[in-house]
Amino acid sequence: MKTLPIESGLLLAGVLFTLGLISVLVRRNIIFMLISVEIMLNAAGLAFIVAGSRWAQADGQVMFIFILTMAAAEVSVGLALILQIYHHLKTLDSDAADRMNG
Amino acid sequence: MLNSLWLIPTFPFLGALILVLVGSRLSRQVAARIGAGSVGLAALLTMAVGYDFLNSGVGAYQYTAWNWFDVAGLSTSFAFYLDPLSLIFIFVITFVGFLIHIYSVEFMKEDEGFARFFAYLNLFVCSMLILVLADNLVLLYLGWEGVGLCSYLLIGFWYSEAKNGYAARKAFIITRVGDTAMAIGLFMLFSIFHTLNIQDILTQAPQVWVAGTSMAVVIAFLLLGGAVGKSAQLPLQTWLPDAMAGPSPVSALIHAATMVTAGVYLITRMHTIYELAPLAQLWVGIIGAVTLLLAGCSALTQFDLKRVLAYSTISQIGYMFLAMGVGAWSSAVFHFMIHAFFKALLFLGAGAVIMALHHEHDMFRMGGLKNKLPVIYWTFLIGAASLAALPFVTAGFYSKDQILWLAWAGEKGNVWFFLAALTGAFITAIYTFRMVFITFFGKAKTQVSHVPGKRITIPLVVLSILSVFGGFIELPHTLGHFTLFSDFLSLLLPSVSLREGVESSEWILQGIAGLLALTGVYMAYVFYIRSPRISDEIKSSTYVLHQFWLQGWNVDALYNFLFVRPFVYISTLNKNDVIDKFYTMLVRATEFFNGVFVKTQSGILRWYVMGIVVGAILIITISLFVQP
Amino acid sequence: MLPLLIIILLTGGIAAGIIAYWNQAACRWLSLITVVVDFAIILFIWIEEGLSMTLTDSWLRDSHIPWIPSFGISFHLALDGLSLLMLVLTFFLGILAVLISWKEIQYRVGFFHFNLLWVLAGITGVFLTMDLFLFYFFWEVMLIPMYFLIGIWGHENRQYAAYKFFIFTQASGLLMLLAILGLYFIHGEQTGIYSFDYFALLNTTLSPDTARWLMLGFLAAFIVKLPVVPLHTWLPDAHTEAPTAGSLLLAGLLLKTGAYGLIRFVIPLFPSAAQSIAPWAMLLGVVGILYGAIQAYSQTDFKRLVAYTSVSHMGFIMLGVFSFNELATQGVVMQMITHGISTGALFILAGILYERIHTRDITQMGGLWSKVPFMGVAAMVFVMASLGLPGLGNFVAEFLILVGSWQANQPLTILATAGLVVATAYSLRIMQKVYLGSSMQGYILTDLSLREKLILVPMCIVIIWLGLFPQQVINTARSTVANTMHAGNHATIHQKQDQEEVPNTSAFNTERREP
Amino acid sequence: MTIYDMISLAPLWILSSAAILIFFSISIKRNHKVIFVITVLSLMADFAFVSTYSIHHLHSIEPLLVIDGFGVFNIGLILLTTLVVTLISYAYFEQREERKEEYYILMILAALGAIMLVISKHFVSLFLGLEILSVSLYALIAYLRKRERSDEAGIKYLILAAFSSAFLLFGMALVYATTGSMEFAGIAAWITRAHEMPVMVITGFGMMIVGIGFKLGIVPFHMWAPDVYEGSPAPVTAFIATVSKGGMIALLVRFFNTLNGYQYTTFMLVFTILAIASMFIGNILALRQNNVKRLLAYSSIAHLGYVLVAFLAGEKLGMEAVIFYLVAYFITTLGAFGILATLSDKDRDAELLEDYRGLLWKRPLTAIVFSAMLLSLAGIPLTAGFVGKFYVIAAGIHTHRWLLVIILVINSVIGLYYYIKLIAVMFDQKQEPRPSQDLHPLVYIVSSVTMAILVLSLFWIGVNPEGMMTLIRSVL
Repeated sequence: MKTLPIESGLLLAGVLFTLGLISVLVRRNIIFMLISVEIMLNAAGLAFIVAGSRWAQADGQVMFIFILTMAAAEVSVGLALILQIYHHLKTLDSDAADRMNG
Repeated sequence: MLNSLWLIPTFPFLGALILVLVGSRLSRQVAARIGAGSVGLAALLTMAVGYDFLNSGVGAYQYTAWNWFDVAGLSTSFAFYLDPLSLIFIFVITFVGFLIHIYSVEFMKEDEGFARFFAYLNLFVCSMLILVLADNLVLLYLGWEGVGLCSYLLIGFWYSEAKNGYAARKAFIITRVGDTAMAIGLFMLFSIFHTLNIQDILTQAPQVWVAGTSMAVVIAFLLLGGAVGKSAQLPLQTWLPDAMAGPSPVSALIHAATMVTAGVYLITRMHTIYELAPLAQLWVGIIGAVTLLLAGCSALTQFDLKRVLAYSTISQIGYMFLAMGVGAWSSAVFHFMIHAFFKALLFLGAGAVIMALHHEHDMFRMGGLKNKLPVIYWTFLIGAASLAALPFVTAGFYSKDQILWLAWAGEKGNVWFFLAALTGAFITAIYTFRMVFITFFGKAKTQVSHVPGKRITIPLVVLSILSVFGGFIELPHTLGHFTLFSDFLSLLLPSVSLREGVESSEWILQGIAGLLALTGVYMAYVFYIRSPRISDEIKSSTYVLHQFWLQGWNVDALYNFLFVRPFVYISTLNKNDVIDKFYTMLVRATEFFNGVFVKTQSGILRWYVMGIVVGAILIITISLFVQP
Repeated sequence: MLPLLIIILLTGGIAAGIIAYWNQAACRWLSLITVVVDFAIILFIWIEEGLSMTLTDSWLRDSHIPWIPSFGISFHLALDGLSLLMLVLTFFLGILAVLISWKEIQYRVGFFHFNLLWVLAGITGVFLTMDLFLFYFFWEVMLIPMYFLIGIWGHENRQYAAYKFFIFTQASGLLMLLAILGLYFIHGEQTGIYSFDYFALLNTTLSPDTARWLMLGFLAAFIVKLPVVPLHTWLPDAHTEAPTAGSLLLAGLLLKTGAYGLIRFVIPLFPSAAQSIAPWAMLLGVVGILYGAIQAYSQTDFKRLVAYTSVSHMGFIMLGVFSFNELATQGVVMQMITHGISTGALFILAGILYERIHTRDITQMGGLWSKVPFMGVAAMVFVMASLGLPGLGNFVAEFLILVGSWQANQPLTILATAGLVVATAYSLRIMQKVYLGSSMQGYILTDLSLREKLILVPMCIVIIWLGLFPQQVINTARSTVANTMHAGNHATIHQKQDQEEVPNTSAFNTERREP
Repeated sequence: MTIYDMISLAPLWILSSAAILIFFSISIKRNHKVIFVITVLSLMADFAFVSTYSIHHLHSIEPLLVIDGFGVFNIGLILLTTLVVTLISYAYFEQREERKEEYYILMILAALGAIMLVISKHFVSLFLGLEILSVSLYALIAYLRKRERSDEAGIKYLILAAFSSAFLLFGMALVYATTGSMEFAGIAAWITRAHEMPVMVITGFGMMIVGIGFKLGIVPFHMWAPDVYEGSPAPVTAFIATVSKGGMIALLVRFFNTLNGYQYTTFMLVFTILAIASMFIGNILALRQNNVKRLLAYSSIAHLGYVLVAFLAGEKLGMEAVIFYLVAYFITTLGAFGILATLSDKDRDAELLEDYRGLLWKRPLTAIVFSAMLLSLAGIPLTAGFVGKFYVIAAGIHTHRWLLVIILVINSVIGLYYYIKLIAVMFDQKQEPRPSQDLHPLVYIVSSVTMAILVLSLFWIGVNPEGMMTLIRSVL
């Protein structure tokens, strides 16, 4: 079976990662930032799967499942916090949450 | 009796100690007894010791009290050394000192710092005795600085006036300049001889050095620095006229009779070095000659009675320096002694006048005191005659004549020295009698408020006797050839060898000198008694010169401009310490960075994310491009 | 015996701090007794050893307790002539510091005395320790309580002064720590024995470059403490703002730890490196003498003026130490003691005046002599001491230093001697502005109380005694000075031998330290 | 997995069971005291169990974990630290009305994550440990819901932590893709064989450094620190400053040593730059800070820089220094935040400089303990911080890292300023301190005893560090 070379897989993951990264930087809505971070995490997961497939090991996929689980946990806590913030600030603009500085 | 030598300085010291510690609780009478008595005891003891010394026939006697310090070969002790030279000095110090103490009892009787005054005066006598008795240069330096301290304390005795304090500080600081040179001289002496014992140095010096060695010259100049400071010679003479701010007995004792002649003592004591350093010795003479002229001119113009005497003192010490410059050591010492008598007399007399006239210092506001204060007038006149060196009858004639003669005839003498001395003698006569005439003749301008008592007159009388008869212990060839004084010192101090073919001219020179003195007196008479108009005309026609002389050749202004003002300016300018600015700058820089970095902590989440991204990019870039 | 000296102070400090909650007078008495006991002990040692003091046997007492063996650190205290003198000075001034604070400090008395005694403990440790780590330890320990003394009980600008003091000394101290560690590792790599012990490290062979860098580390700490221009700027602030006892301890003792460090560590540990920088060090000393003196002249704050005179006087120490001869070094030892007393006394006088008229501005004073003649006499004595009047202790010190430094460097000695003239100018200015002249303000003040006399009279006696009979002190310090000189001369010979291997015979008798 | 493996993992079991036990306990009845006691007892039991481990014990639970002396020591350290944090939490939460019981579960889970982290030798266990720790922390930071800053701190930490985790993961993936191993030893073996490091591996390690650096709070990944410190409850701040950072350092040491990273000048260079930047920026940022929590945050950035100096010094001495410094820093930080917690009142933490003005005269013991902690942070003798700094400098000089050491010294001096500033405020005599809340002496007994123990150990280690040094030496 002809497989894609590993570099292209990693490249895809890298592009995904960069996209996520850029959107974290440019989005101001906290929910979007959270989503962008999730994209980055999934990009990392993708990279693991590519790597795992290169070495024909299950490790990469195991790792991906862990990442998924973790991301889920993170998102749940995150959403709870975002709810709180919305409660306090009446906005989801992350730039508004700058009461602590200096 | 010799071994009680140490008691001579100890008595005044104890007197001072008692007066300092409990003086304020003693009655004036007790304080006076302690103050004058301790010096009196010292004077008596000096007589006894001197008698013993003369009879014992030893050339010198040394007494070690204790070892002061002993470090790596620098061994000094509190040791006293008695030889003819120091004997003469301690005699003058204790004896004149005692007279002045007696005088002070009356002079100071209404002053609230009575005990304090005697404490200082006793301390001075003690320090001065240590100075002349010291067997090593460190101890001498102790006495040297000690008298400086007392001079400071006594000039500023009436401390509530800032002017007096200023004069006192000036005196101390200027003499300290000289002392510093002297201290360096001591360091050099130690590094060459590995000892600071005077006799050891004097015996070793001729073995170590040949005449004219540069090292000897340098050391001689450095010691000369100390001497000109203490003795108010050029270029450090400016403090002495101001020092007249002190009470008159102080001027008499410290600034005329004893302390200011410490320079003469030092150079005479170290004469071996000067003989090995002809250049330095020549300069001693030059300084003396120039100083005696400059100070004489200044004395001509003064109107403060004590300032006239102050400039006259500078001028007379100039004579002593001139004598030392031509190697006439014993003449210098002789003139010191006679000068101590008549100058103390003059100062005490002046003090009595000033006291009688309610602290009036200005001569032109005195006048006509001849009849009102007869004792003072006569004694003052005797002193003045001695100062002016009126021929044959005054001691001053004999002592000064010797210097004049040797300045001309001595091996190291020359015609310039002689001319300077001669001119000086003429000027001396003028300003002396100018002073006498203005003060005692003419109309009375201020009422006499206080007639001096016995305690003032007796010292004056005793001193005037000495000012007349003191001279007869040393008479020149031409007039009896009696050489008691120089014989006494001959073991210690070499005599001057004369140039060839000058012996016969001695009487001519004496004649000229005597005539000049008399002419001077006559001129003073013309200017200030017979036709005062002339003196006024001269004064107004030479106003600039007059002011210039009055201000002591404006040396004060020069020094202010050159040293004092720049120093104070720099010091004040930098009061807040410019170096501190550097550290403040460091702090400012850190605070600036703090300000910059704090801006990065904006509290905005995306900014923080950016930070991480930048960090990541940096790390990866570095990792990729900085390969080992 | 030696650890006891420190322990007494430490426990005394804690006890005094606690007891003050119930009774302030008891706290003061307890502190006084604590220091007096230490003073008595050290005097006892001096008297006992003073008679049998000889050159070869320089270490009088030695106590050696392992502390952190894995780093070769031990609690090693030893006493020689120099330490002995310094300790006598420490406890003498310590007693006076307690006495002078008797009335002045009314605020948080317990904590004050705690700090006071702990400063003294730290200083005692510095003067005794023969382990470099321990030395650094004590060096730092004395700073904290001093910081508190300035920062809590000081004058208006105390916080700033306290910071400055602390940061300067810390910064330089850390550089010394670097140098100590550098020396430690070099020695360890050479011999395989890792030890901070002074006597062990003395024998370290160093390349000239390394030696220079390490020495500079040590030097940094000491010349900041001393202080040497241009590192002096903490001193005027600290001295001015500290309470009287603080100024007394700063001027009298803390500065001396710098001088002590130079003699004890810099010269013996790095003899040839020290020789190679000697001209520069002497130059710094002279700059300090003149700069301090000029600065002192224009100050209007009494304590600040005295502080700058300290800068000037400490320049003599720099000059003397780097002259490398016995005369100058003996002079340095004398200077450490006499300066401690004379400057300390001037600070005390400033403090006494401040208690009475609540100002330190000398332009506001004047004409005080007639009101407080006793104080005036005392002031006169110490002002004269400060300008180096013969007959007082400072003269002996400065004279010896200058005679010694003349052998080493003549132009600099001339400049230093010129400093004496400026010293006269500023010293007399003190007298003039404070005690002489006429009084402008109608101050009503009382002369010294009995307690104040008890402080100043002994100081007067000591300064005069040192001026007239300094030989006992010189004898006591002789063995230490000789050893230091030996190390220095050794280096000179060594340099001439063109870097041959160092002979095993050390200048120091190390046998005695083994228990 | 054998029985023996199971027993070796007992510390993890105990903590997990404790968490579940508390969970059930809460569902039965909310009782702060009981939950607190359970937490304390389980932590103590765990510690007691761990302390029976021989330090020469080395047991690998393939392929994820390894329990060796180093790990055991760190487990012990984490457990004790968590215990102390729990002890100071009790009084802190007692006066707050919110639900306080879940806090202890989260705390225990966070400790569990940290323990996992320090014994991991595999990317999977690393990741697991890290995330258990992180997720617990998100909740802990935002625990005080009524405080407005908690949620802000929480969300900032969450986004940034997840963001940096992504970097870490991506880096791991790259390394794994190239080397084919996620085990540290396997990676090390591959690199040794490969002679030259491929770009992928270097990039991977670089991205991993981002993740690690974030957790350590070193420059330039430090920006979260002040905000999170400020927004979190004081005990949680203490926990973040100690366990979270310490666990990561332990992992870094293990990872770097397994890889023998000291031979790669690239990474040394990167860490050197990070260390220098952390020291400077951390200290300078703290200079004029008036919020004590933020100040301590900046100071912790600098302190991690100091730790990196020891870390970079390497060799045995460097490792000893790292651990010793951590121990000293843990004690000090716990003490400082403990004081901060005891001074805090219902509404807010005692975080402003003004809250401390004149404290010495009002509560002398508290002030003295706090001063001792600050002096220890500044590295002044008699305190553990001094010996720690001494150790670090010694390690640095031993391997001739003069540049780092000198920068450390400069920074100690800068740092001194703000520590003293804080002390000076406490010793200020002029103003009276603001009237503060009523004290409940009984509640504070636990805290007071804890503080007493901390300050005693601070001085004990400062005066007699030999025992601690020997212990550390034996576990390495």
